[in-house]
Amino acid sequence: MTAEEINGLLTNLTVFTLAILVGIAVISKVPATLHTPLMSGANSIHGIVLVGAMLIALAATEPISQLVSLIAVAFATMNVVGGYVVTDRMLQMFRKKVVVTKPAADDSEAAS
Amino acid sequence: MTAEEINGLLTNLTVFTLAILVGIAVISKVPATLHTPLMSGANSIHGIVLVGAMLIALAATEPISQLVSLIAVAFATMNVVGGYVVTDRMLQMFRKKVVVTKPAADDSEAAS
Amino acid sequence: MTTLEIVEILVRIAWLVGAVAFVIGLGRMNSPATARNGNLVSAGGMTIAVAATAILILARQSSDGGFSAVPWLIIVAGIALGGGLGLYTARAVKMTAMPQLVSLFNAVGGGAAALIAIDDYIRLANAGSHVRIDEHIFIVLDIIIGSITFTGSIIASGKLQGLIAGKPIIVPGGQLVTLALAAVTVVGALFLFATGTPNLATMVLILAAALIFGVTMTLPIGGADMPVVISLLNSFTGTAVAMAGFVINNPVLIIAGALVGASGAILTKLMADAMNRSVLNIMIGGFGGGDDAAGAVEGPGGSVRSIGADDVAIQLAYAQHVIVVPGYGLAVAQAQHAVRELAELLEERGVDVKYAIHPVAGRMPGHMNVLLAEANVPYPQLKEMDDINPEFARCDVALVIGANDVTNPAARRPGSPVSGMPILDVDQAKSIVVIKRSMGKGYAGIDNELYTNEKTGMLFADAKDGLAALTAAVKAL
Amino acid sequence: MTTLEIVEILVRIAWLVGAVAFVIGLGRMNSPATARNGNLVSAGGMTIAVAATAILILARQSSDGGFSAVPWLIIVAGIALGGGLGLYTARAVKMTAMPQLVSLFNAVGGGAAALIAIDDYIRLANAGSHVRIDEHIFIVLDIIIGSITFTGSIIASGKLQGLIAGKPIIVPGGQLVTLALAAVTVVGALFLFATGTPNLATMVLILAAALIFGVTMTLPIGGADMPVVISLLNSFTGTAVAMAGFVINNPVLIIAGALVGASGAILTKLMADAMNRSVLNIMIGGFGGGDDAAGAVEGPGGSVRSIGADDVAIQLAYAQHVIVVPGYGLAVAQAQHAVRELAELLEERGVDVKYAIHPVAGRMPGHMNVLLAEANVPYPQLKEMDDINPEFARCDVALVIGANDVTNPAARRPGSPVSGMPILDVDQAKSIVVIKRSMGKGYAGIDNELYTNEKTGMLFADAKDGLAALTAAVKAL
Ligand SMILES: NC(=O)c1ccc[n+]([C@@H]2O[C@H](COP(=O)([O-])OP(=O)(O)OC[C@H]3O[C@@H](n4cnc5c(N)ncnc54)[C@H](OP(=O)(O)O)[C@@H]3O)[C@@H](O)[C@H]2O)c1
Ligand SMILES: NC(=O)c1ccc[n+]([C@@H]2O[C@H](COP(=O)([O-])OP(=O)(O)OC[C@H]3O[C@@H](n4cnc5c(N)ncnc54)[C@H](OP(=O)(O)O)[C@@H]3O)[C@@H](O)[C@H]2O)c1
Repeated sequence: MTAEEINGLLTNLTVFTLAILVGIAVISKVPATLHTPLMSGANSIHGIVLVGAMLIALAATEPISQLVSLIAVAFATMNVVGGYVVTDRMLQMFRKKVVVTKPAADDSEAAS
Repeated sequence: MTAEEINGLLTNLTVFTLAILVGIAVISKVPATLHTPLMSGANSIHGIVLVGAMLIALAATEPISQLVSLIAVAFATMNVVGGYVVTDRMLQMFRKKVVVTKPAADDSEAAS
Repeated sequence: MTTLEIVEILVRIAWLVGAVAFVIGLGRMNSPATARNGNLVSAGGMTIAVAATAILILARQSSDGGFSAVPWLIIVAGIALGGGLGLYTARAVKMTAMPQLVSLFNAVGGGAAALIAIDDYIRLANAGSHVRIDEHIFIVLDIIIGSITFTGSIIASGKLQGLIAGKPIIVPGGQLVTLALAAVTVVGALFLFATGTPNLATMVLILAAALIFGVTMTLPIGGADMPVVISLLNSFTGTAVAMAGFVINNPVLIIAGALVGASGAILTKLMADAMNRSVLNIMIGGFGGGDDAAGAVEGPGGSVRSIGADDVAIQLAYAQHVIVVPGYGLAVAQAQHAVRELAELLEERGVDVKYAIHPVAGRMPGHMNVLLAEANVPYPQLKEMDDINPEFARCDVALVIGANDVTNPAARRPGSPVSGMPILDVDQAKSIVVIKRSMGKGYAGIDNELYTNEKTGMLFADAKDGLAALTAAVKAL
Repeated sequence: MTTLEIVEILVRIAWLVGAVAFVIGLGRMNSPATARNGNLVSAGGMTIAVAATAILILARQSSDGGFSAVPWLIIVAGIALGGGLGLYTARAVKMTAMPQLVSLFNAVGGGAAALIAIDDYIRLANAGSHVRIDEHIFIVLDIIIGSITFTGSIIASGKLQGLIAGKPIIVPGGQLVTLALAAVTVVGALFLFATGTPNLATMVLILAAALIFGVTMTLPIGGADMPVVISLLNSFTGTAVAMAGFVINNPVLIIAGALVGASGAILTKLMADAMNRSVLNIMIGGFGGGDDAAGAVEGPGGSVRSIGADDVAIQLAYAQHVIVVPGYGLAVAQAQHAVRELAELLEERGVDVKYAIHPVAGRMPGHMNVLLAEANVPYPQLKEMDDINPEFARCDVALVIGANDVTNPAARRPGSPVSGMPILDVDQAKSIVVIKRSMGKGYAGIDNELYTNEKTGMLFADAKDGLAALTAAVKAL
């Protein structure tokens, strides 16, 4: 490896390290209730692999590469679309609770 | 600017952005009591400018550059050394409190 | 600068914007109030990144001498296929089946990451040129981690769905097989690094070993531990995606992958902590795993009082304060609507009803919140463990529905598998009613002395049927 | 690869390790239990980064044809000078003078960052070559931000030290001067960017304008707002260091600088929030600023009861519960040891003594904690505002020492400068004793109706003298 290649690698490693630090710092104190939606939200984010899949589709000339990239694009899109939609559905529950039911709860509180 | 120069700049900007995100995420919920030591601790960290000052001292050939880099090294070192020492002194207070005085407090609690 | 160079620069900036949106989105998902908005921010970042990539592909094609249809066919077909499937399943799935679906999405994400490295390696093999050691390492890591995630997540999903037996499947000598597979991948990888020439046969061997390893790693783990395993595999996928980023030298894959890899790891630890287990302990497998785990044969140590629905209805209807303690059985029986109905009926009669939510009741963190929210149970009635525990002493009836371990007083003594886990202080209530089908054990596979407490009446029934009977009986009063 | 190339790579890795240590260290400073260790981790990272740089310099010299003494002379002399000064002042400073020292360290840090850009620009000017627009931007930003920090921090330090009048210094037409200076820097910078040729004269103009701007920006701000200003300037220095990193293309400067820039900005906001102010509002200056702010002329709206030390001593000695409310005056009078002595004396007599710590009592967040900790007041006796407020109703004597605004009931009504600030509920106590020198006002410059409350007795004295008198009187009982 040339010094230049190593420097490129080091730059990528720097970015990688910083992103890890961000990941650790951002998930500091999550209420247990949100563990599942948060896992699902993080799950959608790695759907970013779709960008990679699209780029290898561009470069694919051999049939085998084309097949591989087709599957990769389909897989990644399923991850992205399904991930965000299912996370939104989970979180909708949390919101609906507060908004729809607050007055009802107050009533029952007052009644009891 | 050539595309290559811009790419180098973009890499630096990526690192800069990620470091900002880390900085924001890391100072999430600080108890007010720690604001001052934390400010002091962050203050020491930017003493890293010492690295830059040392590097310009290496490159300094003109007398004016040599003077500038001497002042820069002195300034930066003062920032580093003073910063860490004074922060440690502040934080020492917080620790001593808990360790030294816990039993005494229990006594008084029991007595009252 | 050429147009392409300008586009490449703008696309890199767009990717960075996308990555920042992921971080902000994830940060906002830390609190219930901003969580949904956070998910939208993250989705917005994804849209920007993907759209920018499409523009980049167009620009590269036109600078290469014009538009070519085949890549676009692949991309559009793939997006239509995957997007349609993802959208349909995400919309159609029932609330309780969400964890297994998340696991499936994780599987395909890991699969896509592995495929990127596989494609890259095929190209290198066709070219036959020397492979740089760092390229080789990232390719091998991507393939191994991505493949393990792919099969592992599918097995985890199958276990949660009940397609594969939830209890730990212990194959004789299974540990040896797993070890052998690990050895194959390591030796194969070292061989590739040493030679530096692309070798498809070795890579296929590594790929196969990793795929099987994903299965043998996940099979021995009890179904109840699956949420932690899914979270761990989620973190793996993030890492695999980061590796894919190194392979094709793409910063947004590196950033987003590392972000998920790290936050997923922390989340896994938090989830394991909430169950008073260590991640290692879970991965080694074999503990618990359903209603008929080992050791579940001895009978309870005292006599049990059975009680009828009519009796319970009277107790409930004339109580001042009732605390409902939902557990895994409520989720299994899909009785969340039934319990809300009963609670509403009681409230009409002036009874104060609250729900005691244990952090690890059910089989995933937040399981009870999500379940009861689906049935529109008013949010303020859901009480966290620490808030509700002091109230048990003042409540007239504690109605335990399909919960077992989270109420077991054995947790307060050392020496039992649940020792040290904080529990709901159900035994402080003036009267206790437990709805479950039998004297069957819970996840930890141990007896619950709450059932032999003299204040306790057992209403043996499926949770849904039992609640329906109670509702009918209260109405008839 | 040459030796130099290998060293360069290893040094980059060491710098990255240093940067990670900064992040971990800062993260650990989030909680009192790990804070001191966090500071050590951060210092360790700094040591690694600096040592690696020294090695890098050696390697570059030897590949350039051998060791040269001059750079080492500069470095060693600079480190000895700066390190000695830093160590001495940091060791010698009194607890209460720490904020102004931190501000001084911040000033030199900002100055060093500006000097790096200045040096770079001198070199470019000597070479006379074209300056790339991005280089030009970073150099100008570094010089402007670094210079503002340098002079601004010195003024802030001087105000806290009392060398410069603490009250807002409003020069007629001062706003105009500040605007003119800003205009000079902006126009000068745009001129440089447009021409693209290094122009020392313009740069000197910009530098001078920025240096003066730092002074005129800070002078009009009241001394009491200085902690927030220092925090803001701290964030500025971080940004300047990051800019210096762009100028000399050094990743560790970029990372560490951005880290401090961002975390400093958040911290500034948190500190301003704790005082119920906005950062903008503070920077515009003119509000409050000491004992004789505008509006402090009218007398109190009711009659005041003065009380003697002997009377107070009797009240205290025969009380069951006493709550001490320390404020800025306690710090000014350096009466922390005196108060601990009195408290110990009372405790020997069986009185239960607690300290009510308001988050913004004094002139910096945590001021009271640090001050009382210095005097070895037992930590468990220090109570945060929310914890102690319900206890005032049950306490026999509330002893207010040099605190004013944080006890002012006017905060509960709209329309006063302190409106909305949460206060200590001192007026709930059965009896109130206030030690201060006069009817002088506090930071907000408004009357305190607590003093005209019929339960209140005023003990007019310097805090230290007053406490000494009380201690003597209690002993004499
Ligand atoms: N939440 C998480 O993240 C998570 C993840 C993994 C493991 N765990 C573990 O899971 C356990 C959760 O405790 P838990 O109290 O909720 O559940 P549990 O201890 O697993 O007990 C569930 C009980 O529900 C009963 N049940 C099953 N199906 C039923 C039905 N259709 N109708 C009525 N009852 C039914 C079962 O008894 P019968 O057979 O007699 O009906 C069983 O004893 C803890 O040990 C926890 O550590 C939690
Ligand atoms: N903590 C922070 O971060 C921070 C930062 C900036 C501003 N502030 C502001 O500062 C104020 C703090 O409130 P505070 O109640 O602590 O102080 P304060 O309202 O400023 O009042 C201090 C009082 O102490 C008295 N005093 C001064 N020197 C004294 C001495 N030697 N002996 C005895 N008494 C003396 C003064 O009255 P006499 O002259 O009559 O003695 C004065 O009224 C708040 O308004 C807060 O918003 C706080």
